[in-house]
Amino acid sequence: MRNVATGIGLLGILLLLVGSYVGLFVAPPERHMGDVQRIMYVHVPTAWIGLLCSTFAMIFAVAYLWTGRNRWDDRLVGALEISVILGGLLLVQGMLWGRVTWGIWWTWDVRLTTSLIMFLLFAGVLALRSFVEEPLRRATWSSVATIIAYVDVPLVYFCVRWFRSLHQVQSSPETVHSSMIIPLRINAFAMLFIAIWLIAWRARIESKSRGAERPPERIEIQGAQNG
Amino acid sequence: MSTFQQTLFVARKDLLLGWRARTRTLAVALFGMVTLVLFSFAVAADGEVGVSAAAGFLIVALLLSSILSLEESFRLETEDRALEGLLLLPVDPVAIFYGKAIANFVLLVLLGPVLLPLTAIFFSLELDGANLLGMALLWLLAAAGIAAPGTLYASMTSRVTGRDVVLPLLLFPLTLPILMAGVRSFDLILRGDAMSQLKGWTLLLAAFDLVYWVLCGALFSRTLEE
Amino acid sequence: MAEGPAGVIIGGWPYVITAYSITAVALALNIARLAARERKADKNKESDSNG
Amino acid sequence: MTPSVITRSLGKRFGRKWALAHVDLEVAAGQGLLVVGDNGSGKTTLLRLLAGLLLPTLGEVEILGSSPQQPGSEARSHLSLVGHQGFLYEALTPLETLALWNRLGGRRKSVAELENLLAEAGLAADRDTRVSGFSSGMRKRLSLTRLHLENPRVVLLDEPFTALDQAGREWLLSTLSRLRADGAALIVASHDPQRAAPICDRAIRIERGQISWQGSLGDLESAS
Repeated sequence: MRNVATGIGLLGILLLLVGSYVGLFVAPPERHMGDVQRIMYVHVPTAWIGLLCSTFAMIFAVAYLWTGRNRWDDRLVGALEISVILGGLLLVQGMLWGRVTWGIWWTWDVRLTTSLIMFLLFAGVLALRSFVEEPLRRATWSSVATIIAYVDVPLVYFCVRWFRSLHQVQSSPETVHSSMIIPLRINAFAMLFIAIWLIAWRARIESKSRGAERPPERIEIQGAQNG
Repeated sequence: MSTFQQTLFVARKDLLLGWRARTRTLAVALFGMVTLVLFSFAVAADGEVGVSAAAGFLIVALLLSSILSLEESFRLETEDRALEGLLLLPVDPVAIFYGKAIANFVLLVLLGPVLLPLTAIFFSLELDGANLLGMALLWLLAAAGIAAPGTLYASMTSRVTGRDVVLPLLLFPLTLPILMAGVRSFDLILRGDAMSQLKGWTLLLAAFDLVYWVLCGALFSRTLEE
Repeated sequence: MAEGPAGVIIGGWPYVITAYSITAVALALNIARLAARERKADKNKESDSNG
Repeated sequence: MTPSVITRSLGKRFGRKWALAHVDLEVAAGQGLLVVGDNGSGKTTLLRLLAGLLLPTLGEVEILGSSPQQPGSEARSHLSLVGHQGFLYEALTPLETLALWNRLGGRRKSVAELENLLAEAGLAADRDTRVSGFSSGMRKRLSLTRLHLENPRVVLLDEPFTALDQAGREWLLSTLSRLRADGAALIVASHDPQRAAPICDRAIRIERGQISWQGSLGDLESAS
């Protein structure tokens, strides 16, 4: 199991290198945005897989509350951490892209704002987790908080879209040309594999640090038996 | 005693406690007022700018005050582990959640009569019967949207060290839809609803409330497990 | 950012490289962090079985 | 007859530490069990598990044939726990506190009956004073009135004699012997075996989360 996960991870890293190489040096520059558009080959997969990981987190949270099995909590931490990391990366990449194409680091457009809120929501769950020592509490609380955060995301999305609709509609990137699809797909799979590997790894660490599954040896009871 | 009666009884208990500690409850309202004053100086909001900023200030003041109010509600429960005492009784935990959420909702609504007129004065809003009614309705919806997740999260954070940081950290991003819907609809009420969007925002707030009152009530009893 | 004749953005390579590097560094740091945590967990586990 | 309280290989882990392990207990109706042990040995954890405030990591608890974790179970409505904390709201008066427990617990005692309970506890004069003004002894008395209110069939007590004066201890002992005579099972964790002696028949000692000794109260003296 462990070797399978590591294998997937190594495959993911390899694919990421290949995909990024193709994206950076092989794919043609885009018509309007030129070379800057190459950020997309890492940006879009980050967004997809980040969203996927938070969906995993939601599923694991429900599974934990349903079954009460620790292994779901282990996976939940993994998924939460990866979705926060990818969420943070998404924001940084997006800001770099925005700086070049729009000339500004930040704009309160729907996707940016929703990504930011999502990042804050899941980072909040991790913060809550870090404050709770007791494992049973920590597991149920982070499951509950994950479910609520996840349910909040579509609401935030609709609100922001509506809220901002009066002001401006940000132009979305041009429809994607077929020669750009290949590096995009490679990197998406790469990110997916890396995410699965990291979730599995983090889950394994969490289950190790949980402590002995079995109680200490039974000691002999002194004195008279039930009288 | 049915779950419904238990709910009302818990809510009554919390409101009684709020009344007994009314100086503290008043202090929360005062805190809300202070934030309003701070905002008006932080953003030099006069005239037309003031009108458009007022709605935002009002909702943010509500959000900031809600943290104090929610923390207090659970400080009373954890001081001598009174909440545990209730859980030992044959009470449905759902009743405890909804009872406390209702009481917190009422306490937040009560901030309205303090903060709303003050905002009107500070930012020279034109209030009349019709738009007051609309604002009152929206205030109820906004307070409800904060009370349900706020009660759930405050019950968790009241039992950890570092609660002062965690509660706003969890609650503020979550209540962003309330902020946006509240701000936009207040603004529409005050400055005219040319494209009749008000109904949409109100429905969105109501949907948010519905989702959170159901979801948080369903999840609350699980957070009590230790 | 400079624009070419047809409105095409010229350059921007530093931004592209930064975006890729930050992604790579973040993933690498996370991998290093997990490795360190695993070592620590293994050590704790040993002390559990000895104690 | 099935015992009122049964635990089967009960274990509870907090973090990396097993606070309790391999606890097999049976306490029959009308029996009193004294639990002794050093601080941190697991006495309070045991009582909280029995009351259903904690979920067992391993094993199970059965109180009057059902699990105390289930809300609304038979176990919940027939057990009382008096712990280190009094479960009191500072801003309520004793009478309001009793009314709250009475109503939420689904019991239908009249106000007059509640006032009687307060008088028995020696709190009649303070019935309208808020709990925040109470001494620790008065708080203890108030939380002990729960036993009268609930007439439990399983009584769990964690250091019940602390903070009480001579009269208070006698009042508590008479309450407990009455409950025991009515068929309640008593489990008392105490550092003070002499004080609990009149209401207990058996004793166990807990060491680092496990039962290390069990026997009669008389033997406890010689064993330690």
